[in-house]
Amino acid sequence: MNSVILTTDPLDVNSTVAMVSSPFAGAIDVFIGTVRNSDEGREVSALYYEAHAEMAKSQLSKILQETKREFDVIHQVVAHRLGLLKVGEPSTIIAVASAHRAEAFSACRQIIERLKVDVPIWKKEHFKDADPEWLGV
Amino acid sequence: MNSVILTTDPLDVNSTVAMVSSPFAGAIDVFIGTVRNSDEGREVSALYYEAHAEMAKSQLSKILQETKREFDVIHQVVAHRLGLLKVGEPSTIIAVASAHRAEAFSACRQIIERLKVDVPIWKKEHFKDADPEWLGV
Amino acid sequence: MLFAIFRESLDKNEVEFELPDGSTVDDLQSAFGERFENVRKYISLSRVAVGNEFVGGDHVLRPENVVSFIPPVQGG
Amino acid sequence: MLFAIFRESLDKNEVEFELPDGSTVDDLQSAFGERFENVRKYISLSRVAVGNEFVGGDHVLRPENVVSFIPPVQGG
Repeated sequence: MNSVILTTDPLDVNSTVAMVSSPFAGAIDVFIGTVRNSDEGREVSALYYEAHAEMAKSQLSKILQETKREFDVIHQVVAHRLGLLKVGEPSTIIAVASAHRAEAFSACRQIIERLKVDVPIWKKEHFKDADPEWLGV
Repeated sequence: MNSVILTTDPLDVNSTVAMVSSPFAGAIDVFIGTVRNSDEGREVSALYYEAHAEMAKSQLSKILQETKREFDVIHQVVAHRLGLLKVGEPSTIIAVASAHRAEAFSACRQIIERLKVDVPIWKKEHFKDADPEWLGV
Repeated sequence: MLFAIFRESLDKNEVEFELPDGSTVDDLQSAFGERFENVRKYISLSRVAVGNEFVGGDHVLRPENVVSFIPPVQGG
Repeated sequence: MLFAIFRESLDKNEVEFELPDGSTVDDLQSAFGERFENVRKYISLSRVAVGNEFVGGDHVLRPENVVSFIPPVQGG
């Protein structure tokens, strides 16, 4: 089963892991992206995430289809939070369950790498001592 | 901070992740080993884990010291459950927090690979249709 | 459709363009840059999507296409 | 100290050996295999630890050493 979640609600690791749990799984790898308190030496107070939601869901579904074709995964879920996040909060949770650990690690890594390239989600950094900035431009 | 936990209590992903969370972290990788319902075609009903507890803790601490030297990790925890586990339950949770994701993935992977080689923990498989067996001998 | 730096700089979610038949994504980007000079510098950094799919600069647009300007993505 | 297959097969957590001065881990394994023939086949698969550290076959034992027989580990 592949699941894609975009939400402004806080993400929860336990419930994300529960979505991929299976008696056939021997390994689950979970990647959690969290809001750091600094970026290139500047103090970050919060992050604002915006998405082209429909396209982001479509691209994420395609990415999960690709990892399912490439690796022997059982269930996978990718959840991304949108809106304003505080330092320390999770922005992304990816969980992949497989029979053996190599597949879970590889698929999870591939999902986050692909997400960072092809999923239309943007991040605006709010700094302690400067005006907010959209990253990457 | 490095933490090593051996316990007969059920493991909880959220509380394990909470142990490594940090405002300096941008990435957390979590590996969860879970009890599979089969092994080489035989139906598994439960697993019993036994440890040389003092040595296992010492070896796990050494492994965490090694990953800390090798990768730029912030906090890491490895928890292993002992005793009788049902299918689907987590036997191991490893969580590593770092500023960037590459280190978290690499350190987490290295910890589980080293655990599988040098940590004195043993597994007895209970089958649906056969006598229990210690694995590896 | 406009997002992130485009949406905020222009204070709009959407703009409409009328282009000659056979116009491409490149043509749209030029027209966009001419109309909105203050965001022109971001266009070369951005990709373009039609519907939910990325398309190249030589992609020929059709009147019903909903086009999105996708500045460098920053998810995760 | 005995664990897993050794502990269960011998129904003991510990056994004591008296060996000549200068005896090595290899010597202890031989003595162990002679005394407990039913687990002899597991010895070649196993490693040995003194205290919390793995040691090689040529490690010289001292009277106060607590030695553990470590069958193939299966954690995770």
